[in-house]
Amino acid sequence: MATPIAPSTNLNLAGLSKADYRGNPSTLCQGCGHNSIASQIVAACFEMNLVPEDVIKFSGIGCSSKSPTYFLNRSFGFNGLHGRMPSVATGAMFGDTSLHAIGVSGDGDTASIGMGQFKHIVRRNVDMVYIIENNGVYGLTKGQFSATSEVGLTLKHQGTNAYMPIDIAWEALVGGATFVARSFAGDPKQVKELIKAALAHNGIAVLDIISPCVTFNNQDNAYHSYSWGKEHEVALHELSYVPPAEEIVIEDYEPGEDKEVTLHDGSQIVLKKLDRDYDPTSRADALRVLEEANECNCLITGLIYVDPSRPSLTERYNLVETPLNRLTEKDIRPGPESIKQINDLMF
Amino acid sequence: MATPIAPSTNLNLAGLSKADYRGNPSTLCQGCGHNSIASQIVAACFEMNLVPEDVIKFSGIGCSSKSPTYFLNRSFGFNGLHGRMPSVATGAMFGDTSLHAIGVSGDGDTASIGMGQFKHIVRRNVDMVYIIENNGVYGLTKGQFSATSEVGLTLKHQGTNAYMPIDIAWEALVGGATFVARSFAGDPKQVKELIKAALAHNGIAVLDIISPCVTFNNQDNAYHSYSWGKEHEVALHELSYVPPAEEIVIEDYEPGEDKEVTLHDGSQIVLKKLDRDYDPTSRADALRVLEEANECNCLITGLIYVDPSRPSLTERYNLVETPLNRLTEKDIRPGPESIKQINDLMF
Amino acid sequence: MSEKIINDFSITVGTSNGSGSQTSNTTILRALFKMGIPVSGKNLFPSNIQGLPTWYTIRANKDGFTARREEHEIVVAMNPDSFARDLADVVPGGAFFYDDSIRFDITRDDIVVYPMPVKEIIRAQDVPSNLRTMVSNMVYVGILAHVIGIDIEKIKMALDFHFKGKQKPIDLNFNVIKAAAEWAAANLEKKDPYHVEPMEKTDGLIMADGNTAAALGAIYGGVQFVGWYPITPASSLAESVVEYLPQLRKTDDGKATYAVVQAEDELAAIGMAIGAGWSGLRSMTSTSGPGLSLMTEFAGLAYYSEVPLVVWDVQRVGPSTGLPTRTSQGDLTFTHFMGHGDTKHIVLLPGTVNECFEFGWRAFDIAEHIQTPIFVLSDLELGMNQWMTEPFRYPDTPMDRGKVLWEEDLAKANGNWGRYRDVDGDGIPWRTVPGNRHQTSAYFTRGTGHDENARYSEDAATWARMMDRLKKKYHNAAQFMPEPVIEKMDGAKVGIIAFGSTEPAIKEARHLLETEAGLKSDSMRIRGVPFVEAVRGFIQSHEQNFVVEMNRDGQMYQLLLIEYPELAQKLTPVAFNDGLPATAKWVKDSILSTEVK
Amino acid sequence: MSEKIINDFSITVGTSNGSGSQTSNTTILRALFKMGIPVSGKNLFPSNIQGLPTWYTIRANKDGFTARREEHEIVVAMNPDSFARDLADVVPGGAFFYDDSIRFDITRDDIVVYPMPVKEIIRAQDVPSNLRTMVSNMVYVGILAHVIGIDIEKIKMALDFHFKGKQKPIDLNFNVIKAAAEWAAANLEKKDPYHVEPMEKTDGLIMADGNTAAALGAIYGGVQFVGWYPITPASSLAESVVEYLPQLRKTDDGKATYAVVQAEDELAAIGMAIGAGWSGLRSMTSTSGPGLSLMTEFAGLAYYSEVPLVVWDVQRVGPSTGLPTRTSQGDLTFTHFMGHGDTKHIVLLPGTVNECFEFGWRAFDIAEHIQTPIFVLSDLELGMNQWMTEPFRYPDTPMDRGKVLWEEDLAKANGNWGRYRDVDGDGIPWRTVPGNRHQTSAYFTRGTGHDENARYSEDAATWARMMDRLKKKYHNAAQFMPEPVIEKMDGAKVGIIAFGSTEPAIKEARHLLETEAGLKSDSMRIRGVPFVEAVRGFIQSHEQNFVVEMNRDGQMYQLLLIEYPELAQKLTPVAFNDGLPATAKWVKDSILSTEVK
Ligand SMILES: Cc1ncc(C[n+]2csc(CCOP(=O)(O)OP(=O)(O)O)c2C)c(N)n1
Ligand SMILES: Cc1ncc(C[n+]2csc(CCOP(=O)(O)OP(=O)(O)O)c2C)c(N)n1
Ligand code: SF4
Ligand code: SF4
Ligand SMILES: [Mg+2]
Ligand SMILES: [Mg+2]
Repeated sequence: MATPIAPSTNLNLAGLSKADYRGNPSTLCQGCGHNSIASQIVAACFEMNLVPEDVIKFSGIGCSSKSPTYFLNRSFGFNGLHGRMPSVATGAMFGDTSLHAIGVSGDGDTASIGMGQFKHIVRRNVDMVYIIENNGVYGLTKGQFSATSEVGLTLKHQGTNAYMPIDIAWEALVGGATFVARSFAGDPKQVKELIKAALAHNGIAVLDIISPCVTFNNQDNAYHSYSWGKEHEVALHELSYVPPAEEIVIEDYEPGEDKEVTLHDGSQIVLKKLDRDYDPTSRADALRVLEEANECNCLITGLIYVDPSRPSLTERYNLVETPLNRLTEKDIRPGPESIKQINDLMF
Repeated sequence: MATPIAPSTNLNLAGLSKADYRGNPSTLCQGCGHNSIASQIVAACFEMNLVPEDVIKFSGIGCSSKSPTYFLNRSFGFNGLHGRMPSVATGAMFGDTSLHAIGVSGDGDTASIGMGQFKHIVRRNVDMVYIIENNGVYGLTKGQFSATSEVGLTLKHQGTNAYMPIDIAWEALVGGATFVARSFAGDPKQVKELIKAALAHNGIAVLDIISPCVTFNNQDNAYHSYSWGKEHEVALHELSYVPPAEEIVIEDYEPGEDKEVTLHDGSQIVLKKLDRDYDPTSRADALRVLEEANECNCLITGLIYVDPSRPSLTERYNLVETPLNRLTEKDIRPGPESIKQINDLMF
Repeated sequence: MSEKIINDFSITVGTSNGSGSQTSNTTILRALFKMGIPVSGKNLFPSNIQGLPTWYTIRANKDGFTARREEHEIVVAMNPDSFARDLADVVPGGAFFYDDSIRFDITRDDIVVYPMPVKEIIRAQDVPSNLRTMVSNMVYVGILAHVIGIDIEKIKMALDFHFKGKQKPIDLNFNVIKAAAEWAAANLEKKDPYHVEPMEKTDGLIMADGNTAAALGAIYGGVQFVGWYPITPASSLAESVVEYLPQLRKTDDGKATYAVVQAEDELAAIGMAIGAGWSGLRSMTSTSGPGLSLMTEFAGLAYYSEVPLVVWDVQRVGPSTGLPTRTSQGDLTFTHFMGHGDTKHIVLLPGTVNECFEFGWRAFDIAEHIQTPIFVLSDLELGMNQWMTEPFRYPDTPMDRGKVLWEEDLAKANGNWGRYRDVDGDGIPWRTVPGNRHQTSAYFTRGTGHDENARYSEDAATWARMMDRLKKKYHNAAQFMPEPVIEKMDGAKVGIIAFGSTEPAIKEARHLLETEAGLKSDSMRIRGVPFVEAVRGFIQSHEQNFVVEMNRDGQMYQLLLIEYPELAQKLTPVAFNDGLPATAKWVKDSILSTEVK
Repeated sequence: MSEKIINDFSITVGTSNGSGSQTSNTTILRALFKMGIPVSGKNLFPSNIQGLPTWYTIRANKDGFTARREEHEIVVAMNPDSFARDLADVVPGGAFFYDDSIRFDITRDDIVVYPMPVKEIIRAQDVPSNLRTMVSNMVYVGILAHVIGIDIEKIKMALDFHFKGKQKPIDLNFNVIKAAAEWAAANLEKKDPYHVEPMEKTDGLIMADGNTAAALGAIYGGVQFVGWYPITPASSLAESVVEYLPQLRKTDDGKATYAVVQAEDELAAIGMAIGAGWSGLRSMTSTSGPGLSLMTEFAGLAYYSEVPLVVWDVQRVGPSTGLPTRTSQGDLTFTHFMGHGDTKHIVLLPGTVNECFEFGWRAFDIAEHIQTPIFVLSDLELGMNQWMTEPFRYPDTPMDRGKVLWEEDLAKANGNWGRYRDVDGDGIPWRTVPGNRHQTSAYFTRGTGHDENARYSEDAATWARMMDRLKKKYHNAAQFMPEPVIEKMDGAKVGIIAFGSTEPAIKEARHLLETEAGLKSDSMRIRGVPFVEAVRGFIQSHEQNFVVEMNRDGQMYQLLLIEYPELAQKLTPVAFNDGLPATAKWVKDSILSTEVK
């Protein structure tokens, strides 16, 4: 493990204990994949030494979208409308651009009703970790097909799904996302390292995490079930996040074998090769691997694509140093002298 | 030219003259690309011997979406809401599945406000010709950026565009479209042949046609201008549509050189090789060529992808022979005897 | 032990969401119903899937009053998390049954307490471990049955019905129930006053929820297209359509005369329904508050371009996401005015499960006749809870497909028609639908200004003329609206005006007002907007009319004011919403406190 | 030749859309304004970009009446396609100027006809060929100027202003105008009665359109975030914000204190604006009917979760896409009730360009003070046409940022605060915004039920309590609403109630009613909902109140009925909309025909 976790005092470098990152007790079903992702968010933020007040949480509507209640109680949160998390987050992030954003959405929330807003937040490269807790089903409304349900999936009361599933990672990639990953709630370590890297990334980081719905879509043969995921997961690499200014001292580090991607803030993602060479900074590679995944009947996980160089949305706006929401009347109301000039223009 | 046009009587095989396919005089700007596409729709329908009453026209809102008024006056038309053509068309096509549908939308209508519905109609494979008259700008509201405007495009009053453009053909492809083409209003012959092939295709046929807005976005260096298109067009092939049961007698037919794709109804698309070998039935090829187009700074046109085998939406519903909208009370109201059974279930 | 109380009490069962207690509760409900006792069943559930407290209340009432009450005579506590609350909820003198594995100090001595050895009883049975939690809930069925006297044979019938005659689950559950009842017989001493005894008050009635009824009604209305998107409490309406269609609309060759599409959201759901309605199909969508809001732009398009379709809104508590699993009548004003510009939508207001069925088919007739969207406002209380109701009646009028011209008609007319011409003077034009092959059949539909021939128009006079015609059409529609249900008492001077699911509370409240306060009242349940003539008459003929409704702002009161400004003084709003169904007591108290004496 | 008519007529120019006549028309308008003559300029344009007939009407009126009139005294016909109509439009005795290259048989002999050799005059000038069409429109400026006596120096000033002092275009255009005027002097004989003469009635006034004014107002209000999506007639509002921000909000280092995002649609536009308002920014969006409808679900969220933001709705004709380039007051009722469930939105109603500016900034104060979305309803007439108005006044009150707690405040309070507690008894809670680093600053915002501490809640009493507080907050907001503008006549018994852009028509109509029919009237222009006390007082103090508005259904009348049922008998609706701005004559005639004598 590359990331140094806090010393045994149980406090991290921000002086906080893990409890400082907790949320309310979950009201989701026991065993729901979403719960395990929430735990990894807690762990990632703790290990990243983030201060909870520096984070904003966003979500839409769904079981998945309830998750922000279950982590980071000390962070602001906005649980908006079904499918409309992206626009709310886009506007909110202008208030104080020093904050980090973690959004949690569902496959219904993002790929059905939310498709339009999803594509456009990706295109705008809003600086945000955008997690899709993808279970191929509508949990909260009790088990209807979502846009990511696989063709041929049969659900109680719903019959058999006839439509091509939407591949969220692929959508993100083609839509111009600067960080695209896929993971599996049954692989908590990978989930955690990806969240850390995503938090460090400057711009939109889309994490498509298969997160089984144990109540409505966990049949062994269902693509979004635990057992299918466990049997079919193929990791692209073993991935570790290394904070900025850390020396890379991984026990089993073998130069030449690993690939590092340096992020905007100097931190690094270290990718240990598994079965294949994979370069996540190549869009062509990324496209190829997704087309492959489409055909191989397997769950390819890991960091699919990253471009650390594109400016994020708020960067493009060349904003003043002070957070906009701390500007005072003096900063934002033009002086009285200007009104005459303006009236002179109105002739 | 592969397609036999009607004999010199000026009547086609449906016994109609070209005038029978006309619409009202255009109220668009002189020189607008949309006008030339409307002419090609007229020509294609005429040459396909379609009966206008067998066609329904759909559109959203925009200059492009006004086009359906300018062709096929004898066809039903529904000019709906901005960005919502897909849902209206999806529902309407259940009325009588023997009808053909031609939808005309704009880049704003499809890729900005309409992104969600666009992706979902593609996924459902609604049997429809879906034309995007893509000018990289909002014409009707006077020249704002659309989601397909290229990065760096500068427009009067709007400044410079900062966002990655959305590539409509790519979106269609990744979204599971069964027919994807790109063309250029300045290449009327290709436009016409593609429309014919699209009409013959069973399922969604997405035609992303660059259609310059002469009033707001026709500067020489703009990607959606006539001059840029003329200079940068690279056709994948020379394409002809051959109706079913026609013998293929193309003057310059050279076996081995051409590729044919046979559509659902037995008609064929004949692709004459130009600079490269290109197989539009391969999704991997299609992905590759689009990624290439992204990088080569050129306008690749032609039939990018076709899969003639997937069933269309209405086919999946296993509907009765008679058009649903001609069914009578007897067909759709359960008989009186059934009410007792039902009441017995309500206990 | 106090005097026997027979067939007049409420039973509330507190369990945990997702624990499968629904089968137990409906088994009790069905058994009581089969014993001829008037009952209602209401589920109070949280907006989650598993693990949170949830309650089911059965009211049994010999006089047929089935509205919600605030009192719980019998409480069954199965959930440690709600134990304290459940215990506190029992009325003094009431009975409290609880799972004895829950550790809690019971200090109340004004109630009768029955511990239930759930685990032991189940252990003694041969229950597969994966079914144990679910079947555990049958223990209280058995014990309760014994203590209050529910006929065990009726319980068997209920199970038989529930499991559609499948012997294995019937036996499994029934054995537990029997064992529990036997345990009770052997171990419990009856100390509470509550008893059930057979009656004959449910003869000829059925029991159903409004969403199922609406779905069946739609099917009998010949529904051909449904575009929908899941949302509580409306989902089960569309899902019931899907469930019953194959059975009720069988064709010889197994082919379908309908299509149901789950859309990607509500904008698309109504968009599809509009497309289908426009193309000549009987078309509908169903949703609840947030989805309804999303349909706003399309509602305006359908209104102005005159496309028939039916929109069911099963109301829940808003604004915003609000309380998704609670009931409300809060969408009325919004729906009526839905869409920018001048709109007046037609609204149907079913008040019983039977009316859900009836409006299910009739709404299509009205929509196609008037050529406009028809909004049917049900609510969670009506849509998802169990109600006694008259059997569904087969439609008593042939389908009204409205003014549609086909090839022959156009041939006769020599093509002389215009989509938006008011040829009959009723504001309703004639239409054609795609697929009509006559050369003059086609027209162009748009949400922009258009003239009588459906041609684009920006002409001022044309616009005004079209809008006037739409208004005329709207007023004309009143004749197709269902009459209000009026009930009278001799010599009543006050009127109670209501709509929708408050029906049982109003009925009971009138009884209470008369018996407890000597106030006689007439009642009028409005069933549609625009109002029919009788509405004005009722208001006029009463000195004071209380407009009772389950929302904050008095929305029906608002619409009545707008329609009858000259009667404003005769109207008094009585409005409140906290997400729970109305009680007779609340209605009574509110009326007494605002009555002008 | 009849008697001279001085400074009292309307000039209408008929051209073709996209032909660049706008510069010519505003040049005439500005020149007249500079001569001290009260004027207004109205553009009647089609919903397309090029080639369809379009009209520009300038009304000059010495008494300051600038509403639309139905009469055209002077008509300039430049477009063959509208020639017949333009010719027919001239009042008897009026003047008709036309491009003599248009072939048309002019048979009317009750008007004065002036052919204009446009082509010849242009040919004689040195005009680059690509500018010819545009500059051709200057010919009528010159000829008209000569014939009616517009000061050529004022025309020069107008051009100078228009081209921001750039000599080349100024010269080019002015030369054409001069040449045309000279041609007129040499070749035309004045036969019509219309003359302009300098006055001093525009001293101290400015001329502007409402969208520019609203944009400037917003900037003076400190706008920090705009999320918008293009739509006629609202686009120029956001575009003007973008245009003026850099100049008015310069910082030393050139960095921005604001962000404007063109969203992908209106759902996203308001979603972004809500996010920004929530995060503590002065946030707004602007749209028109169809966009407004799309914002419905989000409007409910902002209402219930109490997020401040400002929504400008520049009204056009609905329902549906309607007439995108025509004006209306048709969104009032819808906006007030916008969203499922019980909502009552606060609405501001500017009636002059100056008020567009004032409400531009004041709306933020109200939004942040009340913590709710504020809807400002302008319209195309106000937003896109040219109006004389008082100069914009610098805000006369400091910014009201409402109840926001920062780190220090929370430290003092020991973290003892709750997002939705009503600590001050005014229904308005305190809020924090993201970026506040105090450990107790954070809260969770949601559209679902919540308690005083912003915790999720499905509790019935809590829901009702929160909704009651929102209602209280709404009623409290009345004190922040602008007072109505009341104008009186001695002894008037009838009142005229109106709002928004009908202001000039009402003013003129009152004059006509008095002088032509002897009916004295007071007027009240309402400027906001909820209504302030004075509204009730005005209605009470008049025997009959005409509620005049530009919509079909009498929407302000509806809201007044709901608020003042006891005054229903005193209210009479006068409502009509055909997309054209109100005329005084229509107001007068409607009042006289519905007056209870
Ligand atoms: C506008 C709107 N439509 C419908 C709903 C009902 N609804 C709530 S959650 C949900 C689907 C959630 O599915 P998903 O996003 O996949 O989340 P999951 O519950 O599976 O985690 C729906 C349809 C809603 N809240 N709002
Ligand atoms: C809901 C809604 N928002 C905005 C508009 C205004 N509007 C009309 S057309 C248009 C953009 C059209 O752009 P595009 O689709 O690219 O068509 P083009 O005019 O360029 O052919 C917009 C924003 C509208 N009609 N409806
Ligand atoms: S229903 Fe499914 S998604 Fe929702 S909490 Fe339960 S397991 Fe998770
Ligand atoms: S504005 Fe542009 S898109 Fe619209 S009609 Fe003119 S050229 Fe075509
Ligand atoms: Mg899901
Ligand atoms: Mg465009």
